[in-house]
Amino acid sequence: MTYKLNGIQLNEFFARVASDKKLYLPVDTENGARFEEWTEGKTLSSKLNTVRSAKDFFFPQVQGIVDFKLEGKNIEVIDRREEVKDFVVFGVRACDAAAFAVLDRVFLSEHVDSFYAEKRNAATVITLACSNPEETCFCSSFGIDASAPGGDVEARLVEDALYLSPLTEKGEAFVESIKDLLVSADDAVVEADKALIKAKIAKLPLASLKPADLRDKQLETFESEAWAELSQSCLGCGSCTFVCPTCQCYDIRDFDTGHEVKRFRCWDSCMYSDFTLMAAENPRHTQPERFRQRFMHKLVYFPMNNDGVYGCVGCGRCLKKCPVSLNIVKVMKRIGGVKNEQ
Amino acid sequence: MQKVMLERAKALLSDGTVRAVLAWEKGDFAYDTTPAVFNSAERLEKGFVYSPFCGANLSKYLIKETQKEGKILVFLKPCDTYSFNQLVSEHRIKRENVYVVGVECKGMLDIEKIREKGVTSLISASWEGEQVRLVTADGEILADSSELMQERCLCCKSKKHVAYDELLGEEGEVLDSNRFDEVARLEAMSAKERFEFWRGELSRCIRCNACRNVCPACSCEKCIFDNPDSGVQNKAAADPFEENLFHVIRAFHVAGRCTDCGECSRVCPEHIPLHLLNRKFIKDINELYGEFQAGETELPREPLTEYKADDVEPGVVYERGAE
Amino acid sequence: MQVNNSTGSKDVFRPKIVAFCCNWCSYAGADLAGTNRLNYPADVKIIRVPCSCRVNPLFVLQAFQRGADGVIICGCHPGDCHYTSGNYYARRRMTLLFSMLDFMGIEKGRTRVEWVSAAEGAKFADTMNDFVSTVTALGENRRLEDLRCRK
Amino acid sequence: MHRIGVFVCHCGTNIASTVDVKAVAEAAAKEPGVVFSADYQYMCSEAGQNLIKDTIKEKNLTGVVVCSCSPRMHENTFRKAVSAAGLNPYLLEVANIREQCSWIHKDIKDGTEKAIVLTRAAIAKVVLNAPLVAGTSPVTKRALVIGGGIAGIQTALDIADAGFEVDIVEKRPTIGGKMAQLDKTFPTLDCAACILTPKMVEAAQHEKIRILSYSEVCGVKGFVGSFKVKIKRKARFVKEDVCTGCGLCTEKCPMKRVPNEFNLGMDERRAIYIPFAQAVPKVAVIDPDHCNMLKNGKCGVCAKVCSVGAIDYKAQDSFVEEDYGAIVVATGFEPINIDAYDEFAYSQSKDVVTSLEYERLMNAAGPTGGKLLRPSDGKHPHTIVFVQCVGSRESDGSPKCGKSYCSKICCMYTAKHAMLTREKYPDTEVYVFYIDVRTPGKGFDEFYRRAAEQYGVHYVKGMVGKVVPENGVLKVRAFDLIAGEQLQINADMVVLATAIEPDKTARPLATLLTASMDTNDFFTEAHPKLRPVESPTAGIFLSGACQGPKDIPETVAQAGAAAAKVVGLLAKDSIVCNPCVAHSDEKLCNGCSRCERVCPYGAITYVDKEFKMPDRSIKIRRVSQVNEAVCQGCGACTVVCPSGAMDLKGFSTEQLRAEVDAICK
Repeated sequence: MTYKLNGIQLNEFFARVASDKKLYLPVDTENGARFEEWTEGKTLSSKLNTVRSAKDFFFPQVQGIVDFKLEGKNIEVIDRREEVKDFVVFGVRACDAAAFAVLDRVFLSEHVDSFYAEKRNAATVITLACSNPEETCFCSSFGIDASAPGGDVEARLVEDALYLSPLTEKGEAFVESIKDLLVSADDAVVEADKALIKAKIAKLPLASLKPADLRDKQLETFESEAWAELSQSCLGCGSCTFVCPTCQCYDIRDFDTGHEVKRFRCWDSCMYSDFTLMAAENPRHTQPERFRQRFMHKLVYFPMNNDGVYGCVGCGRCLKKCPVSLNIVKVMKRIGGVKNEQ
Repeated sequence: MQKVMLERAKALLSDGTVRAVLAWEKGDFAYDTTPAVFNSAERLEKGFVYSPFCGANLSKYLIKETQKEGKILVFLKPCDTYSFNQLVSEHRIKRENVYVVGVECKGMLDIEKIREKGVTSLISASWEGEQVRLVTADGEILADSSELMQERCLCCKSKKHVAYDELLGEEGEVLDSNRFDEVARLEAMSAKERFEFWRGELSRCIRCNACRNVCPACSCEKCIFDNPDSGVQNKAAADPFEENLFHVIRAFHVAGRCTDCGECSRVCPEHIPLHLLNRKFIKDINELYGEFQAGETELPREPLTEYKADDVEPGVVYERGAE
Repeated sequence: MQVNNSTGSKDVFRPKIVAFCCNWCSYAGADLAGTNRLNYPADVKIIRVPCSCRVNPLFVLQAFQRGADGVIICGCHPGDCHYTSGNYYARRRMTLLFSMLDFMGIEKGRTRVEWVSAAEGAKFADTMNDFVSTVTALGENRRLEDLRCRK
Repeated sequence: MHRIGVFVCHCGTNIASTVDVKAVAEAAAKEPGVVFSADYQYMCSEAGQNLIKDTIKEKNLTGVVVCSCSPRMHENTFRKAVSAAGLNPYLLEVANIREQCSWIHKDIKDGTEKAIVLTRAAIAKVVLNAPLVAGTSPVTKRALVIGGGIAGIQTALDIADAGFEVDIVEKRPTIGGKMAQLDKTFPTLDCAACILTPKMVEAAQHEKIRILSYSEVCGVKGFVGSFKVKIKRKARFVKEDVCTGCGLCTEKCPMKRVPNEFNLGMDERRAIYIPFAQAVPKVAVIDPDHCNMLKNGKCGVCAKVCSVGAIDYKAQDSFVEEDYGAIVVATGFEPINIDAYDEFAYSQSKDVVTSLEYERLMNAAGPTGGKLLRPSDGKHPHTIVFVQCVGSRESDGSPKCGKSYCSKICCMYTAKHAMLTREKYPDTEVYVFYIDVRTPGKGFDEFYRRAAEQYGVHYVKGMVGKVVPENGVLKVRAFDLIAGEQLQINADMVVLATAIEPDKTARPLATLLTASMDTNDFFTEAHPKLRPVESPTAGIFLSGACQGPKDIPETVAQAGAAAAKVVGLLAKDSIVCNPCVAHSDEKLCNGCSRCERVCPYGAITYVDKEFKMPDRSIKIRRVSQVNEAVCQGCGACTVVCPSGAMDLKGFSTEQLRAEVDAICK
């Protein structure tokens, strides 16, 4: 079932949603689009996607876990977990929505990460179809359909009109809650939009890029000589991992404030020299090894452990943000053995 | 220019002068060039590029590359040569293992500015005097270069190579740049405004360390921010204080050594104008201790390891600026 | 036990001041202030360092992080450094650091460098009195605090 | 696990009256790691010290905090006590709760709170204290004196008289230096040679002194107590141990027209020569730049006339390496080059001379045999103008490369010259142009006044603007500041009191010694007031004008002081080093040299070192090393080191950070 806003402006729609729950949506800033809480006057970004990915909603860069209070020789343990209130995220693109599925496989499988789960449960995700995909987009390489982005509610803007299709129970409930703003829409409009988007995607320069199935070639790929050459110019910074919607590694650290110790977790990056540093040793000493790990994980190990699902969603952020323009596309072309046919 | 460079590189490689060539490699798009070490003429032929998108400063890679035996050829733009000298003066680069070919630079373009202009499917960009010709799949555009250049190139400090073994193209001059204007603008603000300005900027920091890792002056074997024994190690800017700490200390550690190459701001995924912190130090050093340009020579000189008996007192800080 | 109620009441803001003093001049100057019973507020706590050049900008920032409201560094007068040149280096470093903190919008009054010789007990006390009143007027350090360290 | 003991001192009522010592002890007891905490009447008393010693043993303490008076007062007392109980003396910290707490705070609540914070800081620091052991390094009981002028000679004699061997390295063929060129000395007017040459002879004959003349220091390794010095012995072409100094060769040498440097080029010597009659060693030397035999193999007269066969045309420069425990720099001074002062017509007229040239013209052994004659025509001058401060006391950045400092000796020697001239030749009019007349020193002002008042020397305040040689007359144009009028004097001679500067060899020598210099190339002293004869670099001492302009009595005084310092050092068998020194973590060191540049003592050197990398490869890296015998522990290096490789024992980054934490808690 698809609905359409009943003759109202987007902002009225946002106001209504925000009157009930916190609503987050991409807005334009001087420094690119980013998710912000909607308040009166904020408008939806005109950009295709946000600088940082939407994973921040469920897996923030820094998450307090527990505090230890020191009083003389006594230690008191204080749980700092805060109650998570229901919220709505609007405007998530197909790639980021697909990334949630990747993260779910990590955080919601056995030994559920309760910090992640709480936030995930509290969120209603309204995706937005990509009317104008960019040349750095390659979600289709991983079977992601930017014309049907998924989430709890699938939204699309066709000639400035907002169409909403609930896909899950949460989505149905959301639509129900604002039913008075909606009217039923013609499915044909939706189908036509999908077709239009698909046609645009097919013309993108990276459209024909397809990852190779390397699940049987783990060792061969691992030992490839290409890694040394590929990683030569890698600076070892974490910008690719930190803008990546699927990177999920974290570190747990203690911060001594002088009167208490705050235990928190924060994003880690496999590009960093102290990643996987243990008491005695680090299994990966050099940048080529670390570089290899990142892409082996996304293109080989993750699919091996997750029914062929890749650890990349083709959002293209790393293509834009790598200081030296190293990225997964260049790696796929070398390692995957798949040529860009264009 | 690209052709001349390619021929020269191939010649020096084939006559054995150098064992490899450190240069830029083509990517999937016109703008995504990557620093690379080419060890054969075939690879050069296939991948070498020198375009208005070759902003990356190659000098830092020489730390690792000159540890290896034999000479490596490196192409350095004028501003890169300052970083090169600085690293040589700090004994980080083995000078005898490098063959520096200075290449002229007309300024590098900022792909994001080009995208802002609505240009898509860029195939190539080239200089035409003060203008840039952008060739796209949909046709050609002639644009004013000042609208498309990287910020650092708009206030270029020098077109002169301060170190080279060989020069290709025209040698330029040290320019009278306006690079301190923005620092001066901030200085003229009230402390509260400055505080809010920097909070706004630094709060976006994701602590990806790109600024540090790309910086030729940040070449420590182990950065204190990565060292668990330093007491300041951290992987995330978990608090506004830490954002300040990281950037102030980083700028302080490179103060007097920073050549103002501008790589930090170029690579920041969050577009934080980090170069302003470095420029503030440079401006202060110039004003308080006499004009100084790091990397101008290979001589080991820097303002923070020197002093004069009649240097200004720290109180000078309280007397300057607004509020 | 006699308790003076004029100080230490809760509603009066008492700043936390960290003073780094070089062993040879300023620390001795502080001792002399004590010997001569020259008062300055108890808010000032002194850390002894061999020379003002031992003070790393990190220490200054860390003090603010941990809740200090003002940081002062005292050393020998220029030309009188026990190690001949330490205070000259300290002078350049701190000038640049303070200028940077000012650039970041941190109140100028929270940081200071002062040269106090071993004979200047009175100057030490005067300096501390003045610094404490400056910092008290500025109030709590908010711009350079670490919220996690707040009690 | 830490086991810290805290001892809170009452200091009678000094502390206890404004600090609740019991409350401090109780608060300390609650701190992590503290196993014992007590207060006591007088911690520094024997009973107090015994309390510390006994508790260390009973409670098996790993660290001690004493809350008491300033550590400047009793840190050593308590260190000894801790050490006596078998604990490392550096595992002690003193919390200063008297001078910096009880004595300045009237309010007991304030005082107690602060005392608790200071105690916490001391506890936080002491748990991070490392046991430090003061290292020792052996002392080679020999000294090297560089420079054989009056400063070097006096230092060498004083050291040798104390029983230690001394080598004097002198770059010229003879010792004696500048003083040997002087005529009379102020203010007593006794002849320089009469007081200097006996000292030269004494040095030559002293069994503990070896004179290495015509030699230069070309390499210095090591540090205080054990220097290794490479000395270049320049080829003399005359066997030093064979030559009797008879001088026959110097009479027979056909090469007669070599400018004689001893007389500043005002007369000539031969290609083989003895610098002056009283030279030590009195041995001839061949000037290879002028000897025909050495230049083109034709001549050999000197070899023929030498009855002892001392001539050796094949001699080569040789090098010796010697060990020393201490090095004294006595490189002295030179008058500056005054080519830039063209207004005085120095290069235009032979009759414009420098004071040192005038000194030679007055000297009985000088080019004129002691008769004052004009260099141009050999006539007796009747009007002489002396110009003071030529090149001295100029403002910084003067285009003539003059000196900003006062050369100190010029006022006095000019008064001497003026007086001697008037005494010998009363028919001569003598004018002295000065900016200020500076005569501090015993008998100095009296001397100057005698010149002006009794000898009728015309002292004129003002500077000479121009000297114009015209028809054998020097027209001196000047301004009399007091009279406020322009003067023109037709002089026969003009004498320029040229500024003095350190010898040209001083700068490269300072580099070899890693001894610091000021911007004028004078060696800097370790402390301008308290350690005036020591260089900041341990084991390097300063004697004479290499440290700053000096007259003879001051030079001799400093020479003796330097010798006393050297003897004090050489008397020890080994040196105990300060254990609170810098050390570098080689794994973190980038090899950038910043620490080396800020070290005032030259304690940091760099070596290329092999490192086994985690992937088993070998990497050679340049890393810094601190010489603990030389480091004085200021910590300047720790802050310039961006990677934190450099740290200071006793005041480590971790310790200071812990103190900051504890104070701000």
